[in-house]
Amino acid sequence: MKPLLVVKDLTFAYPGKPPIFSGLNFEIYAKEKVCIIGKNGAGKTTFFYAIMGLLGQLKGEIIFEGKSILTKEDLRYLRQKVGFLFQDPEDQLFCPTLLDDVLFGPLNMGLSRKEATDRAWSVLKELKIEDLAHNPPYTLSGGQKRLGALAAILAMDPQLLLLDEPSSGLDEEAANNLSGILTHLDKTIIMASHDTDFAEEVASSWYELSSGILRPLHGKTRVGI
Amino acid sequence: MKPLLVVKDLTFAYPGKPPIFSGLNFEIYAKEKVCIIGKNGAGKTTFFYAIMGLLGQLKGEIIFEGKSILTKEDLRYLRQKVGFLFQDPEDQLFCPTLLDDVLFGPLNMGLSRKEATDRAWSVLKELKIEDLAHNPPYTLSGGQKRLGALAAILAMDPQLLLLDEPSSGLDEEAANNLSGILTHLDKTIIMASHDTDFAEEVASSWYELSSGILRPLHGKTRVGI
Amino acid sequence: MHISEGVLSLYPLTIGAVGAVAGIAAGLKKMEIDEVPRVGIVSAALFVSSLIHINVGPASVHLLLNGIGGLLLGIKLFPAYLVALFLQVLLFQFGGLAVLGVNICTMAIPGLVGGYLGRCVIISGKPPSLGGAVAGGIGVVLAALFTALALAFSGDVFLITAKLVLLAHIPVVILESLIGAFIASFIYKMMPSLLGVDEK
Amino acid sequence: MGMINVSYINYHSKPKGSFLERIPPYVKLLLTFSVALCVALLNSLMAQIFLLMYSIALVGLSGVPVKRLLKRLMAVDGFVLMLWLTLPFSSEEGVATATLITIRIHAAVLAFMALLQTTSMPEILQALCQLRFPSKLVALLHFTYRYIHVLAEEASRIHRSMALRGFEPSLNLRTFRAYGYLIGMLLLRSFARSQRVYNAMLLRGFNGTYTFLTFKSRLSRPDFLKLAVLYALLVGCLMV
Ligand SMILES: Nc1ncnc2c1ncn2[C@@H]1O[C@H](COP(=O)(O)OP(=O)(O)OP(=O)(O)O)[C@@H](O)[C@H]1O
Ligand SMILES: Nc1ncnc2c1ncn2[C@@H]1O[C@H](COP(=O)(O)OP(=O)(O)OP(=O)(O)O)[C@@H](O)[C@H]1O
Ligand SMILES: [Mg+2]
Ligand SMILES: [Mg+2]
Repeated sequence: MKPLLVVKDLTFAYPGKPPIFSGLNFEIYAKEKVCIIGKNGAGKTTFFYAIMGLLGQLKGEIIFEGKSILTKEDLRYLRQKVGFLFQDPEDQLFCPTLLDDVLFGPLNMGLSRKEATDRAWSVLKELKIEDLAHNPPYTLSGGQKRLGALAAILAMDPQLLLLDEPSSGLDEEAANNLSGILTHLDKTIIMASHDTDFAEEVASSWYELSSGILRPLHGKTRVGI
Repeated sequence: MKPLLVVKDLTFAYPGKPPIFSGLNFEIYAKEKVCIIGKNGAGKTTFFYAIMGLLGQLKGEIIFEGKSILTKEDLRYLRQKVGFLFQDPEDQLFCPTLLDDVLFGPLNMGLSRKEATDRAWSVLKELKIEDLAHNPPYTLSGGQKRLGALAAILAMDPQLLLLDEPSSGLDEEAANNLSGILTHLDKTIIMASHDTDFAEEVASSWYELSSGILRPLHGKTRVGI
Repeated sequence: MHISEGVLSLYPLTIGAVGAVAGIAAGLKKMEIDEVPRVGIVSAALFVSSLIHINVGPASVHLLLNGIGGLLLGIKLFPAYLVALFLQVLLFQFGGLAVLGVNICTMAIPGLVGGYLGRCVIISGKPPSLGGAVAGGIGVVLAALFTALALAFSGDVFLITAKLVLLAHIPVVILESLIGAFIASFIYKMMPSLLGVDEK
Repeated sequence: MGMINVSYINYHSKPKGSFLERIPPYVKLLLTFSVALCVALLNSLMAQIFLLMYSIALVGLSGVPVKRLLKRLMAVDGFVLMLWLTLPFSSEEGVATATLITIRIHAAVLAFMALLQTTSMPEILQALCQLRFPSKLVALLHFTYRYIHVLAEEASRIHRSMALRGFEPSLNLRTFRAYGYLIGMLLLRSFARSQRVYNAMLLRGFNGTYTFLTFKSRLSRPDFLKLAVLYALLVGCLMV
């Protein structure tokens, strides 16, 4: 079986700053759930940006479903198939109501209003937030916002989810609820988290991002990092 | 000995919403360090606003150092003696440089430039961020911003600290550094946190905020909430 | 929209400076000291939004948003533009110091008028999106007109340039009214108090 | 795509150690304004050529990297090009006017770069205070500047999230609606933020006076002499 996503020899630096990645390699197979840990500023968020093609020019190769991402068309396909949950869900909810937000992606993909609406409701129900559909997103609580942003992404039916600190700011109940949802979700997941308890629930393997490369962590060695 | 702060029969609702507090009572003695937990939207941040007099009209009584806060004069005194660390430090650093930010409070309290500057530097040194003094706040990292905001508050030499999710978004090293500082700080502390590992380091007793009242948690019962 | 340093003649420069000083003085008088963070942050938001480039066919247009600014800030739009345009000189060397007055007037007066009319529309009970469209559209129309006038007053050589300025802004007017409509209805839904009208 | 480049509005990195970097900010601000007035008001070609050379000399004293300089000039030269495409066809003096304006614009931009890029934002705020600008205005400038970065980053994150959900700008209503939401959201959130910032100020004892300016600079004698020469030269251009 081929890996779902391969990142090869990734090298990148923000202008005028020391390099964040220097020849980073990574691969993930379908249905795997991995967690990336690393210090503040290690580059976890930047790594996700790189995969999503948000950094502009970078050295290295991103291979999705065995195909190297080269053209704009490839990138559009990748962005449809990979859902990215931001560190701050606030940035991901920009429509007047949550339902509008969940509809935004499917409509852009060219679905009809009817299909898009059906899909939106089924996702909202899956995450048990259908009651909130008509609320303006900024009146939602932290946990509700996170679930709302997740719904907006799942509505595009991605195969791979990139989750940037999905549990930050959530209370224990919301965090448990979310980890339950993620564990049972039939998707491939890469997440970045400082919250080891949460990540342990969801992830089966671990990587550490430091000094520009991703290193797999085995067994218990990750404790204390 | 009298408690340092007493909150009596606090009742409050945001306009057009169900009440957040309904007859809440709370007291804390000098040098105590307590942690408040509660779900997203339970009202932890609002509780801090209430103590600091930022909510406008509310029912109930705030008693600081045995004196009920009634006049504007009382409120000014309380605001000098109680330091409030916001959930988002970005909102708390609004001056051209970090040093200006740390000076802002002391100068407003009427200290001379010389005294204020001495105090600012000693706080910056205590938190080990004196190298950053001349940096504009927006160039700081998340953890540095948090420490910077803390410095700005400590420079006013408050007796009581209200900390709203002080560890959120920090990596383990930064969080450990902060919890070390807070543990050794000779102040009274009330903090709200979802991060139980962090809070355990700092706090000695626990309260849960739910359905409008604060309930003390004893021993291990808090686990699992 | 801004005119570079060294283009205009003494006459428009003087009128612009006098108008700007008067507007700024009025705005500062109206602005309480505790409103400063709010006006500053809204002005930053307008500054940032006007850096967003929107692709219209082959061309890339950037919004002025002076009408929406007028809707939100009223007369305080003058100090807000002083600051925003001064920052443009500092950061990008766009515009200049001697023409600052003209540039402030060409943005703030139209914004003020557009915002005022837009608010009238909303208060009279018509849909807020119509108010936003009025504010956005009139803001741009007048701003283009003022810029063209300032150029025309600086000498006959600038007549063609002035006409070009007017022509170039026709698509911007349409774009800005459309986006203004969406902005206003968005804000009206979420926080009507920002538009100076109460809920219901 | 309509992304906002945030690094573009960075302003805290100024060249270190040059003469212009050392002289007091308020003097620089006054000099900038004087140059701007001369550029705008003097009509003789000779005077403008003199001013252009004066600005080039200022650039030499400033230590601003040539690369940055050229980048800025390129941005301005788009406008100059437009003038050259229109003015010569408007009247007989068209070419002469276009030449004059080209020189003026370059003189102004070079002088602004030399004088303003060597002054940090805190110094500019301090200078405005020393020049007795109303404190409300200085504070307003400060707040606008302080939160431009925060908001620009917010805007580009929202924009990114729109791109990731398949948004591609084109000429249709859906595009305009999306931009309307983006800007509306930005305004709404900045309003909420301004409330929190004001609260933070209140809690630190804010009582209506802004007192946050800590910079000091002192002029050495040789520097003072150089400065006098700079001013004398500028007066000289009035005589040309
Ligand atoms: N747009 C940008 N321009 C320049 N530097 C940036 C930019 N965004 C991030 N950086 C820098 O790149 C580094 C990596 O940032 P990144 O956000 O990827 O870290 P992170 O691992 O996600 O950290 P955290 O745990 O705090 O979320 C940091 O040093 C940061 O300051
Ligand atoms: N300015 C406001 N206007 C109206 N409602 C508000 C306002 N601020 C907060 N609320 C509501 O009040 C409730 C309590 O909010 P608060 O921020 O105090 O919760 P919290 O316990 O701090 O939550 P979190 O753990 O997410 O920080 C929430 O339901 C929130 O939606
Ligand atoms: Mg991150
Ligand atoms: Mg809170």
